[in-house]
Amino acid sequence: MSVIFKKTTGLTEAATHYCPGCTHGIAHRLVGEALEELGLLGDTIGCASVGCSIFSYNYFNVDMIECSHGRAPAVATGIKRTVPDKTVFTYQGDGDLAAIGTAEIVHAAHRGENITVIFINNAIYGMTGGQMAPTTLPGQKATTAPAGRIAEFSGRPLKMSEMLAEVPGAAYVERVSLHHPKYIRKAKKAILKGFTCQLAKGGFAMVELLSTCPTGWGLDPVEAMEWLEANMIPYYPLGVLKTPEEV
Amino acid sequence: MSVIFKKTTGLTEAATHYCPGCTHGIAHRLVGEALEELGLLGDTIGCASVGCSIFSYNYFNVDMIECSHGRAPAVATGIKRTVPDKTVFTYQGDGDLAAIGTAEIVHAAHRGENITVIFINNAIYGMTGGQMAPTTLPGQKATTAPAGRIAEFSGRPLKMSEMLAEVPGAAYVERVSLHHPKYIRKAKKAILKGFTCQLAKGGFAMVELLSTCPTGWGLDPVEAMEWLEANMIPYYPLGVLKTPEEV
Amino acid sequence: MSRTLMKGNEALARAAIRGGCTHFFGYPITPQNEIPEYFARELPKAGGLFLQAESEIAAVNMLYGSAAAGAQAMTSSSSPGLALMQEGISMLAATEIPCVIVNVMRGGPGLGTIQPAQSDYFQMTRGGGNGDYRILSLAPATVQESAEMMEESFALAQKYRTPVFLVSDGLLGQMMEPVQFDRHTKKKRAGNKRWILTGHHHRRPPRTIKSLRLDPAKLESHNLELQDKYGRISRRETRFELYRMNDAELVFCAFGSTARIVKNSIDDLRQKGCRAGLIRPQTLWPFPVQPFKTLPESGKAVICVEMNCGQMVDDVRLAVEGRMPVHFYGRCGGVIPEPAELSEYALELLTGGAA
Amino acid sequence: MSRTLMKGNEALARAAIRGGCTHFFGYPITPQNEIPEYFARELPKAGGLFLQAESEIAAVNMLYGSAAAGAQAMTSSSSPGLALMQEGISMLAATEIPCVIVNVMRGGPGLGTIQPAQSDYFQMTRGGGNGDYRILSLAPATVQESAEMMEESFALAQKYRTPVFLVSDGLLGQMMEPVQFDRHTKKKRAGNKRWILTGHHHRRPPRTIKSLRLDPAKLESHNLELQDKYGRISRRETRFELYRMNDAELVFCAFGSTARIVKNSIDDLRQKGCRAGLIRPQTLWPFPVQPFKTLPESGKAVICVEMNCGQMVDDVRLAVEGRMPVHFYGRCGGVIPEPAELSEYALELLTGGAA
Amino acid sequence: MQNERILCAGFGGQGVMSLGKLIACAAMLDGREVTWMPSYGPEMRGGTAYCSVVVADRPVGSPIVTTNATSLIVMNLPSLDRFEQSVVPGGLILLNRSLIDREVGREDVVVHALEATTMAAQCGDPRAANMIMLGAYMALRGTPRHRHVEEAFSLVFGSGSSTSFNLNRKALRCGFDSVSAEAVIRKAA
Amino acid sequence: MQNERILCAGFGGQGVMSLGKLIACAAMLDGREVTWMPSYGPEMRGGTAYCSVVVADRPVGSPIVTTNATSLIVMNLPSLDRFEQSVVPGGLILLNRSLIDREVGREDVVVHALEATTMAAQCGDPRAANMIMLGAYMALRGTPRHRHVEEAFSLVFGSGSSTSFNLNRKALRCGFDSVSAEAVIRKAA
Amino acid sequence: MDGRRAIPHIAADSCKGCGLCLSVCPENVLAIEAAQVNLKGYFPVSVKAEENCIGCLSCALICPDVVFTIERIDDHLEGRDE
Amino acid sequence: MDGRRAIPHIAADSCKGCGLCLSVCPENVLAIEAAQVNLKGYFPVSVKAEENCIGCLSCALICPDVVFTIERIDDHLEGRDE
Ligand SMILES: Cc1ncc(C[n+]2csc(CCOP(=O)(O)OP(=O)(O)O)c2C)c(N)n1
Ligand SMILES: Cc1ncc(C[n+]2csc(CCOP(=O)(O)OP(=O)(O)O)c2C)c(N)n1
Ligand code: SF4
Ligand code: SF4
Ligand code: SF4
Ligand code: SF4
Ligand code: SF4
Ligand code: SF4
Ligand SMILES: [Mg+2]
Ligand SMILES: [Mg+2]
Repeated sequence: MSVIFKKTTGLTEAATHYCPGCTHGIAHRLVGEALEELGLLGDTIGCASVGCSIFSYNYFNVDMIECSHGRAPAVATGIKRTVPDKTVFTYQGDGDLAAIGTAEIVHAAHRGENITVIFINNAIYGMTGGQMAPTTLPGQKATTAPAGRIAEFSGRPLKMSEMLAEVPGAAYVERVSLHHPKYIRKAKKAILKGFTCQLAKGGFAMVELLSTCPTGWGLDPVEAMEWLEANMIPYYPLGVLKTPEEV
Repeated sequence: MSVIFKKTTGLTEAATHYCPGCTHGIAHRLVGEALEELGLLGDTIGCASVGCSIFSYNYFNVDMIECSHGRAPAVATGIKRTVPDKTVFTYQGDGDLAAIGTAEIVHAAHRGENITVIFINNAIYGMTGGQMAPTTLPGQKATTAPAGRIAEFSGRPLKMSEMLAEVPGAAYVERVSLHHPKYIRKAKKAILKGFTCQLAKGGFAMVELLSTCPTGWGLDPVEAMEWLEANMIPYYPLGVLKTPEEV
Repeated sequence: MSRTLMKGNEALARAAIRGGCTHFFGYPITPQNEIPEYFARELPKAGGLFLQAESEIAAVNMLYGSAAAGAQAMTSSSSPGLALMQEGISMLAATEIPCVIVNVMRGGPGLGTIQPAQSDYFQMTRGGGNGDYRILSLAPATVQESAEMMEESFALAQKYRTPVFLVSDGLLGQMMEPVQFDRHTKKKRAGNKRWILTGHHHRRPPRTIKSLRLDPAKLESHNLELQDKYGRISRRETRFELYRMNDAELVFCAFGSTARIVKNSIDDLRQKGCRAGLIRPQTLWPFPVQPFKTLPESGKAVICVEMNCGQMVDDVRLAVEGRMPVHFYGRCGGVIPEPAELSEYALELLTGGAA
Repeated sequence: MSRTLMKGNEALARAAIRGGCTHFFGYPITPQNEIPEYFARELPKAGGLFLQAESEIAAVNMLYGSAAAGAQAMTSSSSPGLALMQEGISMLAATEIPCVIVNVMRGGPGLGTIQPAQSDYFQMTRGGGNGDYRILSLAPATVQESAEMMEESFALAQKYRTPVFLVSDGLLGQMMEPVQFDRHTKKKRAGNKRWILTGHHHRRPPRTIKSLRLDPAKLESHNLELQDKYGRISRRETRFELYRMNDAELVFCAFGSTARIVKNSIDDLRQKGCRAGLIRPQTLWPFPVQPFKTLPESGKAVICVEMNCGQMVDDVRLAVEGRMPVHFYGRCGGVIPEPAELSEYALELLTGGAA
Repeated sequence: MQNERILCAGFGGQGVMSLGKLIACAAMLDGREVTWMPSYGPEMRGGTAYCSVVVADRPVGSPIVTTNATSLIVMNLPSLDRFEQSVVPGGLILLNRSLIDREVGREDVVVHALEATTMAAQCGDPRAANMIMLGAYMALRGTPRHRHVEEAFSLVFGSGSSTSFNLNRKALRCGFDSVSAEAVIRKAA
Repeated sequence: MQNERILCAGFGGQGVMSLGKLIACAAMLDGREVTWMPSYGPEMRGGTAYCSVVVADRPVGSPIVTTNATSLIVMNLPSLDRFEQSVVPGGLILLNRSLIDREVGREDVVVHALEATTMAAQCGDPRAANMIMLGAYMALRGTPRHRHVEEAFSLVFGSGSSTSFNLNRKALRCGFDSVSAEAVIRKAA
Repeated sequence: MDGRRAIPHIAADSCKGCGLCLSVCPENVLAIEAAQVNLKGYFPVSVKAEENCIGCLSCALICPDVVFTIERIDDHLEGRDE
Repeated sequence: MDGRRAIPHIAADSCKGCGLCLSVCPENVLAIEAAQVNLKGYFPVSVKAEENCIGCLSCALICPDVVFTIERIDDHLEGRDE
């Protein structure tokens, strides 16, 4: 008998504080596995952002720093410019990356910072209790959009990957989804590519992971996966938005 | 005899503080003329940004508000959401709009704020003495890039219009240039369109005006115009990047 | 008048609408989220506008624009969010924009915790942004008072053309308590609106709202006018509550939610034979100096109690002017003091002969 | 040792490199632009890194990351830029990151002016960000002292694992004065680096730098440790200069560029027969209380002089503790006081019997 | 009347927050001074949640009841472990036996245990266990008044469906009635 | 030696800043205490620029010379209008006659006027008018030393081209020599 | 391809009972029993039809709490699958 | 199309002598004299060959300081140009 699946050493023993069925856990595992497989765990510095994943520093088996809300890309810049040989990544939610941290992510891309960004788009502010995010879909309910997001009032959701792919310094941008094992395998490949891009000094790499927030969405975890597939993927098409020649 | 050109009533009598040959003056005139021609002077509220144009409130013959560096789009949002019948515009430099104010401009576009943005891209921080902007061209010298901008270090220049055109809420985005009378006529048309888009409740409109900063560039005004044509236009191609159906 | 059991945060939001709030701009942060969420539900029904901003910085600047265009606008946030607004608040003070900013304080520094604290006393009383300015800072201690102060804050903002802080904390914001909304005390004040931006309609010269004055003489005289106004606010709007102070030998000074805990201790101490009393600043700036100038003869010591590391102590010392010793007892980081520990500290102090 | 005529800002930058600065992150703002511009030219030559950030917020967060990865990093800005950094500074204090932040102050509030002022005394001494924290704040008065303090600031930051403020202003930053760089006083201190992020190399458990502690007890004890450290800094690093204080009847208190103007007045007053002296705080926080406790017998009054509306007066009053009257003379908004007006004010005060 | 300092604790989804709110709201309607204070933050996610209720005759000072509780209403084991010592001697511990399989260690408090989850399931929904507890609390303490608790339903939950109203009412009654019938009461030593 | 408080003023491009720096730097090399303080900000753009230089024997206090100047070196009319009253009685006003067509109103100061722009043009570049003024100042005040001014050239301008060095030197000499030859000196009343 | 190929091991105390694994298991191997509560108060998943497991890893890939360890039964599979 | 069609008027004290108008005037109508300084200390533009002005407005369009007012000579143009 041989073990064909076991917990990656990229994660610590700590149980996560995430709600049942929250895809943050899946994303964590994929990042941990990718770092382990690339042999980077000892040489990596991770930047935790403010959102449900703020405690990710308890879960990733790498050195980590907590960043103020939205500022992880600037912190990562400071780190990478100081120790360019380390692998540096940020792990950010959509409130963090697409709202308050817009300037920082755009300019990390603009400068072509050689970092990897893991972007968890769950179309909501999870940690603070389900408020509308820039990525919340039209009609989707949120505590600050009690009747559902109204595009005429709040705009249509921001597509960060598409926008950042337009920035000259962005080397690799891909959108994947975590709603089903088949897609989770693809997500893993994208995350691996996000890190190998950094190893190849390719420049700014971002992987957007379409994710669920069962609690914020008011759905059970399985329904949430279905909702993601039915609603998010049509608006946020999956695929590579930008790729460096060599990766 | 009939007067075929005279100073627009859209500008006050005050002499500008701009350096000789600075295209801010041209841009001011075009905005003033457009507002006058559309009969909007009495109903407009302008948002001055921090940059050489901060004193634009002394020059435009409309009510104006001074905004903290980069925040004009947020201030304009506050105004427009309070008095939606007024015409609201921001007048922002590239440091203001493309650096510190990135989040605010992206989110004004994201929400589809029904405002008009006049974006003066002179590829430098004029007011503070010629530091590198996100729009500074590779090789272009600046006081904080004494050997010229190095793309490998600072990234390739940010193309704000291209990036914002990707944002779903942006209705109209066009890039024009002020380096020659022929182009200035086109710039005027774009500015008019920027305001009529707002009148038609079309959503977020931005006109990027390629501009010179003779002082910051260390060139005389005529050379600066030539430099703009030879260097900026190839990198920042002119034209409509997004247009609403009806405007 | 009927009483409703309400969360402090929701009572704040409801009272704001009663006080005339028409526009709210804000960004989520715990422990104040019930405020924007209430506005999202209720403000549009009241004919107002709720808009979620992309950040606290955007929120405070939207507030600026909205109030400059004549709205009765407000925002709310919690400690780190307030820190982000400092540049904007300095701007609001400089341009004398009437508006209201709620801070539901949590522990710090940095992200700290989402649990209650009062460690923004400096932020709320000493600027935090650049330049010489002061913000009228109201500090309620009950849900009822939260509602009353909130309702009134808009009138105060208009009266002095100034931003007003409403300083709450995670305890006051999250707790429920009965509250009464008295229809008759509702004060609305239009204020002088001759400065707002309306478009000139070719009937007057264009108006400008600005803070930059490159001529030092002009900026100095603008500053002197501001200082004048702050003087007027100090003279007229300083507020405090006295609790069992008549014959007090031990004088507590505490504000906000800490003050209610202190009241428990005072009752307890009195039962134990120790005559304790409380001076409760209801405005943090202006700080109520007067009750310290007229401390009862019986007074032996002042104990300043705060959920921070002693940020108000300087103000208390400045007010007491050496007339009696000033002690400090504080908890911080989200720890809320128990009445019993305060009594114990006080008794030790008295028997230790510290007075 | 040869003297070089240098702008204060450039002397700061040069001294920083001598003090071991390896990384600079900043955003342009007048009147400090010579600092980043100097670094842009010179830091790469010294093997360091200059990176222009997209904003002050990005700059302070880059600083955070860089110092967390072991660099001797700094940023610089001017008043409104500092206001924008407040959240980040609170974070730096909470996580105890050694680094240096220069503030070349200009007039406020809001955009104010680009002319010199000292109206960030509150910002520099009372946080401005959220939570209980203090920042060691050095305030030079000459270009020479700017260089010396700047050079030393990195060692202090390392020694206490703390951010350090270097408080300059538009006058000190823009003026040229002879300066000497003495090669031998150059102190570098590696400091304990066991907290920096290096990657764990599978040789130790992963390290975390963080400020969030949801367990109030843990956050409280972290705060108490910070307060302990602030106590140590207070005891060891408080600095001041006395000028003609021996027999002073009139005691000026002024810091930074204002202090040099006051010195002119003091000389002038002494010629006119009035025995004036100066206590010059060289650290704003910790504030030098001691010289006020040992004021000469001859002392009649204290005059606090500032280029602001009186932000330091409270600290002076707290230090003087009522032993003599404390007066305030200030100019603001970019107006720089003339020695003559100070002398005049002082003489009037004395003859008016205010002492 | 006596001042009550109540601590309600359980897993996130067990409705301890509403339980506390109902007591506070009904006591307010009884004409008393009340406060309700939740625990909040990520610890509520999946972990243990609790709230404090103070009922008094004079305005309430501290609304926090993590020490000196006169009553502890506890719906799961981790919460009993955490708060058992928070009760004053002579106080009440009301516990949900369905999820708590150990005995209370203290001898100086009144303990009342009931199979709240099971009973609620019998009433139609195991999630109504909090109502069972509330009914039992009312029976044991004689306060707040039934009428006010029912009024509080609509104030706390809003005008929900009548089915849920009826379920809650049924569970409340069931908890109330259980006290005399089924309770095992140990007097304090 | 006497303390000097010098104000140099003119249009933005006239080199008044360098003029002040050269005096300060040379005086430093003379062994004296000095400060130089510029006006800064947008007013420099096209408008009037000025700088303050203080030369003293003890460390300098205030570096600002907008009142009580002992010397005013003024290169255009608006600056004369603005600063004429800033000079102490008995002080010196050195003015560029080429751009100032009015007389100084005061009788209590020493006025020295010279066609600096014209003279500079004759030396090869009208932009060297500031050097003409500097030369004249040196001749009138007997300080700073020639040698140190020339040393200051490279310290202030960096090691520029030798042509510009020669031009500056020539203009300096020309201004210096002009004082006895061409000057019209009115003693203070 | 039919029949037993692998064994899913479950760390029941890490399970939050979210049900995602159930929903993706093609062979109905897993179940949640409403009776049983784990240490954290969740109803954890359990293996109800171990013999059906084909080792597709779907459960492990989707489980947010890394509850699964999966072993392949080698003799059965050797040489057939890389 | 040749000959005089318009008259450029110059507000000399508003001129900053930047030279942009010169550089775009197709008919060499304008000039800057190094001799003359205006109130602000600039060398303002002046009309050196008024008779050549074709009223193309290039100068007015590019002038950042709105120094120009241009009059058309109607009799000459009437009916020819809209
Ligand atoms: C300056 C600041 N503003 C606001 C907050 C409050 N806050 C914490 S998490 C969060 C949003 C998180 O949403 P997202 O980034 O989408 O992460 P998720 O929880 O959905 O994974 C906010 C607004 C904060 N901590 N700091
Ligand atoms: C918060 C803040 N940071 C920095 C500055 C300084 N500042 C003033 S203008 C400016 C840049 C202006 O450049 P740009 O927006 O391109 O306008 P331009 O002057 O080139 O027209 C900066 C950084 C400021 N005033 N406020
Ligand atoms: S709130 Fe949403 S994002 Fe946060 S842990 Fe729960 S499910 Fe995940
Ligand atoms: S510095 Fe540049 S942008 Fe500013 S006024 Fe001068 S030329 Fe124009
Ligand atoms: S490995 Fe596949 S078949 Fe086996 S339990 Fe998991 S999902 Fe089911
Ligand atoms: S997916 Fe994981 S946490 Fe969810 S029920 Fe299955 S084993 Fe448990
Ligand atoms: S209108 Fe045309 S031809 Fe006439 S002066 Fe202007 S640019 Fe020259
Ligand atoms: S373009 Fe205008 S400012 Fe420039 S030289 Fe011509 S008239 Fe003068
Ligand atoms: Mg999210
Ligand atoms: Mg620019």
